[in-house]
Amino acid sequence: MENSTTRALTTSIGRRSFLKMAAVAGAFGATSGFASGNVTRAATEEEVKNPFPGSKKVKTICTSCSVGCGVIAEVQNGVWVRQEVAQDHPISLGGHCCKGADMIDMVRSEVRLKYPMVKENGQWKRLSWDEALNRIATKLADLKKKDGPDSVQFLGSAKMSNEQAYYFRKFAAFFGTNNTDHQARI
Amino acid sequence: MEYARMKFYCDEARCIECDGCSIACAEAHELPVGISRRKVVTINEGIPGKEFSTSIACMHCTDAPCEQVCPVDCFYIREDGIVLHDKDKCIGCGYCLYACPFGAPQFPRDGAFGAKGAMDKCTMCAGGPLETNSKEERHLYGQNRIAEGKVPVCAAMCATKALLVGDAESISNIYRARVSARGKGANSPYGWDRAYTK
Amino acid sequence: MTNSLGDMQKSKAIIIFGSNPAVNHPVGFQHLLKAKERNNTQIIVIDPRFTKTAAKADIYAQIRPGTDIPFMYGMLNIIFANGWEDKEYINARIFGMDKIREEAKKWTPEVVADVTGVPAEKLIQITNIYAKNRPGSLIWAMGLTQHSIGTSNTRMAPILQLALGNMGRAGGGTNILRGHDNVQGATDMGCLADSLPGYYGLAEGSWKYFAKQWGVDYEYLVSQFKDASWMTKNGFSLARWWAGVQNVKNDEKIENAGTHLKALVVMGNGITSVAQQAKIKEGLDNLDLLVLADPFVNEAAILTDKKDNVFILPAATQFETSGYCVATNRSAQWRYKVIEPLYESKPDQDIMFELAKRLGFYEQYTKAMLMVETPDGKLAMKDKKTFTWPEDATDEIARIIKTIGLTGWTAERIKKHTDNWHMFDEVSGAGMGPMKGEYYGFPWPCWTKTHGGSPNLYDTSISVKEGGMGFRNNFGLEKDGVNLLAEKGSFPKGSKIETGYPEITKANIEAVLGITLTEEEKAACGANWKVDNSGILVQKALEAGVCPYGNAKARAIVWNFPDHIPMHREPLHSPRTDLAQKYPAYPDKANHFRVMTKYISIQSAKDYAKEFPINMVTGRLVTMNGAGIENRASKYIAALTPEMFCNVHPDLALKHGIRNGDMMWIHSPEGTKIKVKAKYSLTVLPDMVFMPFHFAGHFQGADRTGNFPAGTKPYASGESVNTVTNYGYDIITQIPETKGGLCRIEKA
Amino acid sequence: MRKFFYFFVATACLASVAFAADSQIWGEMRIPNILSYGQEQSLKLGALFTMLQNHYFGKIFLAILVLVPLVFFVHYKVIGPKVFSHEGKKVYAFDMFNRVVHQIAAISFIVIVPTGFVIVFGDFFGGGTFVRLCKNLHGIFTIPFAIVVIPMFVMWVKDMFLHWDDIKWLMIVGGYLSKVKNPVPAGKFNAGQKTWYWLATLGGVLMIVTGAMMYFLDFKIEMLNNITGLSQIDLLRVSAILHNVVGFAVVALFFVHIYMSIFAIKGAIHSILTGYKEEEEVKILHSSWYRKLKEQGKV
Repeated sequence: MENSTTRALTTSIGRRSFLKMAAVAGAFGATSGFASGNVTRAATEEEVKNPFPGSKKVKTICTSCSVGCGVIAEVQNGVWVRQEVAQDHPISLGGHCCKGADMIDMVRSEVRLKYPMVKENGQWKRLSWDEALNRIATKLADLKKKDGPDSVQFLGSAKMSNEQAYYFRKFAAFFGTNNTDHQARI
Repeated sequence: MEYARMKFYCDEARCIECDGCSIACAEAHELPVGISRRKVVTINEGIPGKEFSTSIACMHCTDAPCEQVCPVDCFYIREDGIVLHDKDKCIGCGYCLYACPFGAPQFPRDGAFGAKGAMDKCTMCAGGPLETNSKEERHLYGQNRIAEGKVPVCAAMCATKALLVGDAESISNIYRARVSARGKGANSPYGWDRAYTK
Repeated sequence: MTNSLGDMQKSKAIIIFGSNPAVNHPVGFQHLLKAKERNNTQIIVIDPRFTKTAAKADIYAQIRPGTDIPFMYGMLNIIFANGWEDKEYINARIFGMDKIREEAKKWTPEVVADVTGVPAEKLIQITNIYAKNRPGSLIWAMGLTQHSIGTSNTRMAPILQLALGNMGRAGGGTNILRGHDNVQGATDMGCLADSLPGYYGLAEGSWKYFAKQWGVDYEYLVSQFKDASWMTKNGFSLARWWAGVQNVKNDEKIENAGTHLKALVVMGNGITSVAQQAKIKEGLDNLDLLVLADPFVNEAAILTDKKDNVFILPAATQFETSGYCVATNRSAQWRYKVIEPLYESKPDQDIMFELAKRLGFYEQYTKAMLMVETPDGKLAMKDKKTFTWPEDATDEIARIIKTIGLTGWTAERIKKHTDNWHMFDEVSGAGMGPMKGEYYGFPWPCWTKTHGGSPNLYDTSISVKEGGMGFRNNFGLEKDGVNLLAEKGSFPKGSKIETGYPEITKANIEAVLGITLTEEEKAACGANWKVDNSGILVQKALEAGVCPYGNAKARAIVWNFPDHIPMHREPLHSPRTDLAQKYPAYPDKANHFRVMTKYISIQSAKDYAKEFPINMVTGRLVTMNGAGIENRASKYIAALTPEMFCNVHPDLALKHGIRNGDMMWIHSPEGTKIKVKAKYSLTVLPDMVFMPFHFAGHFQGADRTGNFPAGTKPYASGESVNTVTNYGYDIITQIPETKGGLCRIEKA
Repeated sequence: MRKFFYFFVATACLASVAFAADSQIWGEMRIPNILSYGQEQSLKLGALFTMLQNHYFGKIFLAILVLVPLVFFVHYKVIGPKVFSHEGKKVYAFDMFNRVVHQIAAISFIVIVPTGFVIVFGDFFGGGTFVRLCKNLHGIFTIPFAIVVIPMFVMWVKDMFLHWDDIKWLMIVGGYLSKVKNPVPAGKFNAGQKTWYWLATLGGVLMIVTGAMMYFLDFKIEMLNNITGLSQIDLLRVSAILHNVVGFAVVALFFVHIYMSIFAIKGAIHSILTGYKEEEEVKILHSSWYRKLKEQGKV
C-alpha cells in the first residue's frame, strides 16, 4: 500500500495510530495458524501476493538431531529461498531449535567446500573430480595389493541417509575389510 | 469493527533457551549478524528452582513507549496492535531504546564516526510501510508473513511452543489453561504489565 | 528408544540419566514438558551438572560422574526392600533377577550416598516417586554410555525398568535419545566394525546370506579380503583406529591382518570430536593417504601436519540428495531432495560409485539394487537395466534386512507417510483417516509390506499385527536349567500360543504354530525367519498372532559379558582412589577391535586425584551438534557461541586466580592441554568443569585455522575438548570414556 | 600541549568506536542492561524519560524558542539597545588566542543549536534524510567544541569566580531594564557572562559526554558505571534526560548571548572579532574592571 493512503488514514483515526491492513477491504481467508481465528486481517489480493511467485514447497527432514523434525523448503527456480514451518508434522509440530531453524543457512553457507582439493607439499591445490577420484582409487588399489585391504580404514557417517550408510558398509565389504565404523561408536 | 490485539507471550515454564526463535528470525529476515530482533535469555542460571529462560523481542505494547518518545514520529501502530516504524523516517537517535522496557530496538552501525543507522526491530513478521511483499519491503523490514496469512516465524518455529503469538485474549486463555494443568500458580510474567496494558 | 517422544506424554514419571534433552533434543523435549501439563508427570534428572533439563525438572540429583550403577542399585535396593517391584512381571518375563536382588542388597542408601555423592534422603525420595508413578519412562544418552562401564550402565537402566514392569508399556520403556539425525539408521545399516547391516553379525553364515542377497558368490567376497578369517573379526573402531596407523607411538599391540593402517577414507565424520585428539593427530600425520568427503572442510585436514595426499572432496548435504533417515524412535522418514548439489559438490553415493568403478567392483556392488524376491523364495532380476537412486537401494534394504523387521520399509511406503505427515497423532504416532492402522514412519519392526510398524517395543498389550511383541528369543531356550522363554500367560494379545515360544525357523514352525506347510511352502522358505526370502515364516507367524523372533525372557544376566550382571567399576581416572581400589576396572583386554585396550593398568598406575583433582564433563550445546563444523559455518549460529569456553564454578576459578572471561589451561593426565576461555557458571559444582565438544581448529594453544583453504574457514573455531578427555574405553563397544575424567586447571 | 589535546580527542573518538565492537547493549549482558520499568534494580528512569520526552521536552524547547526571543523583542522595542560610541578609545580585551577559541566554539554552537532544534522537532520536518543529516551534524560539530572547551575554561577561569559585584549586578539585572547609562557593577565579565561561561564550559562538557553516550550507545566508561552503579541503559536514560534539561539552559542562555552581542549592545560583537572593546562600553557595563584598568594606567 502506498504511503499516501496510510497518511490519509492516519489523520482520520488519530495522530499516532493507523492501520495498514485492516482498512483495505476485501475477502481473505487464509489466516490459519494463529492462536486465535479472529485475527484482524483483511487484505487485497495484491497484498497477499506470493513473495516468491512460482515457488514450490518440498517436505524434508532436518539433518541436525535424531528427533526428526519436519522441514518445509520453499524452492523457486531451483533456489532454496525460504524455510517454511512444518506446523502439522507429528513429532515437531513446526518446532525447530536454532540448528533446525538454520538449515537453509547451513546449505547455502559461504564457507562450504566448493571443489575437490588436494594438499601437495603443504599447499592446497584445486583439482577436478576425475583427477581426484583417479588418484584416490589408484592409491587405494595399490595399498590393497601391497599391504592388503586391512591397511585402509573407512569412517562413515550418521549424517548419511540409510541408503548411503548401507552402501558405505557394503563398500568396505567389497573392498575387503571390516575396518569401517561411524559415529554410533562415540 | 473490533480488532484483535496481536501479542507475544513467552511461557517461562516451557522456554528452554534453544534459541530457535532468534535464529529463525535472523534467518527468515536475513538480518545482518549482530542485529538480534529477538533474543533468549536465562536468568539465575544454575540456581535450582529459580532458573528460567524467556525469549524477548518487541512486545508490541498497547501504549508503546517507543512511539511516545520518537522525535520524528516514525512509529505507527496498526489496528491489530502491531507496532511498526518507518525506516526512511527514522534518524537513529536511540530514544526508543531508552524508552523500551525490553531492549527491543536495534541499531546497526553504519557510516562514519560509528553513527547509528536506522533502527531495526521485530515487526511481528508484518513488514513495514512499503509496498507489501515487495523486494524493497523485504530488504528493509524482512518478510511480511502476516500479509501471507502466516504466523510470525519465531512463534511458529518455537521448539516447545513456549512462545505464543496471537490476539491477547487467546494467549491469556492458552496460558491460563497451561497454568491450571500444571497446578501451580502463575509467576508474574516478564514485562506483562507493560506489554499488556489495556 | 523403545517408545517414542510423543509416547512420553503418557508417562507418569520420567527419569533422565545423563541426558540433556532440553539442549540436545529441544523439539523432542516439548513432549516432556507437555507431559508435565497433561499428567503432572514428575521429571527426575540425574546429572553431574545442573542442565537446562534439570532447570525444568521436579527433582534433581547431582551425581558424581561414572556412578550411575550404584545409584540404580540403590533405587533397586529400596524397591526390593519395600516390595515395590512388579513380581508377576519379573516372574513371567525376566531371567536372572535374583542375582540383581542379591547385588542390590549391598547398595544401601548410605553406601550409595558415599559413592555417588547423592544424599540418601534424595535417593529415597526419587525412588519413592519413580516407583509410585507408573508407567515411568527412563531416558538416557551419552551420560550413561561414554564410560569404560558404558555397556553395564546401559544394561542397568533396563533392569531397573524391568523390575518396575515399565518395559513394553505405553508411557514406559527405555528411551535412549540418539545423537545425529540418522545415527539410528546408520547403526541399523551396520556401518560398524563389528556387524553387517541389520545386526547380522560377522559370522560366516551372515556373510553367505549377504553374498547371496547381493548377487555375488561368497568366494568373490572372500577374495576381496585377506582371507576368510578376517571377515569374521571386528575391524578397527572410530574410537581407536589411530592405534593401528603405521609409526604411531603406541605400546598397545595391534592385530590387523599383518599390516598397519595406511589410508583413511572419511565421509561425513567429524573426527575432531573423538577422544584422544593428540593421538588422532599423530595417526593422521602418519597416513599415506587421507580422504575427507564433507560439505565443509573436515577439520581433520586442519589438524594434521601431513603435507601430501590429503584429499578434501565436497560432498553434498542431505538436502541435495534424497533418501530416508531413521529418527530416534526407529521410525523412517523420507528426506526429499530440496535443491541440486551446490558448487561442484557430489552426493555421497556418487563418490562411492565412482570409486567402486575405479576399483573394479561397481557391477557387483550395485547389482542388488536390481534384484527382487519372488514368492517361491528365490531371487530374480528386475526387468530394468539401470537402478534408480535411492528408491532401488531402499527396496534392497527392505528386502535384505529382516532381523529388525525392515521388510515393510519400501520407498513407496515411507514416502507415503512423509507426504501425509499431517494424518498422524502427535502422542501415539497412530495414523488417522487413510493412514489408519499405521504408525508414523513405521517404527521397526515392521514385519511385512502391510504391517503398520511397532510403536512400543515388547508391548504385549496389543497384537503382533498391531505392533505388539514379547522379548526376543536370541540366546537359546534355557540356561543352566532355567527356562529362557516367557512363562505361561505372558504373550502378545491375540496370540495363538499363550506362553513363551522360540524364534520361528523352518524346522520348528509347524510344531510351534501347530500348522502344516505345503510342500511348495516348505521348498520356498529359508532356514529361519531372518534369512527367509519367501516371507512365509513371518507371514504364518503373524497370522497366528505370533512374533517371528519368539517370545522369551529378558536377560538380567548376560553370561557372555565380562560382568554377568552390571557391576560398579570406578572410572579409570577416578577422583576417589579409595573407591577405585574397592571397585577396580576390568583387566586389560587384548585384541579389542584389533588393539589392546588398557583398563586396570591405567587405573592403578598412579593416584590421579592428587595431581588432577577436578572432574571434567563434556557435552553438547544447543547451538551445535557433533564436531560442530556445519553450525560453526553458519554465521547466525556462530554468533551465538563464537568461541570455545569452559564452565567453571566461581569458587574453583578464584582459587586459581581465574576471573570470568580469562583464558585458562586445562591439563589432562595424558600430558595434553588446551587453552580456553573461563566462563563462570553455577551449573557445575566447585570440583568440576564442563566444556562443549563442538569446537576444533585450535590445538594445544596453537591456532591452526590458517590451514583452511581460502574461503572455507568457519565463523567460529576453538580448542577441541577431546584433546584433554582421558584415556578409557568401554569393554564391549569401545566407546570412549569422555564423561568421567580428571583434569587440572591453571590461569593462562 | 594543544597537540597532545588533539591527540587525546582523536583517540577518545576512535576508542569509542572500538569499544562499540564489544557491545554491552547487544551482547550477553543485555538483560541486566535493559531493565524493565518495574524491575527492582531499575531506577524507573525509562518511565521517567518516556514521560518527560512525551509530554515536556518538546514543549519546553518550543517555549524557549518562542518566549526568549519574544521577551527580547519586547525589550528591544520598549527599552531599546544600549548604544556606545564607536569613535572613542578602545580597550584591548581579548587576545588572539581568546578570539580563536571563542570563534571555534561559536561556529560549533551555531550549528549545534539549530540542528538540535531540528532533532527535537523532527516530526515537524518529517524525519528522514534532512533530520538524519542534522543529527549527524549535531554530533560532528561537537568535535570542534570538544577541542576548545578546555582551553576556553582555562583562559577565562580566573575572571569568572563569584564577586560581590555580581550580586549587585543581578539585583539590577545588569541595568538592562533602564535606558539610563549608569555604570553597572561588573568586572571584566559580568554576572550574566559568568553564568554563561560556567554553563557553556561545565554544562558543555556534560552535554558532550551525555551526547557522546547517546551517539555511540556503547560509549563505555566503566568508571561511570562503577561510580553510579547504573547499568549502561540507565546511564543512557540519564544522559538523555540531562542532555535535554541542560539543553534548555544552554539554548536559553545562547539566545541571550546572541541578543546581547548583536542587538542589546550595539556593536558589541566587534570586541570578539577584533579584540577591542569601546572604552565607554567598558566604563558603563564593566565599571569595576574599568576602575582597575585605570588604576593600572592601562586606559
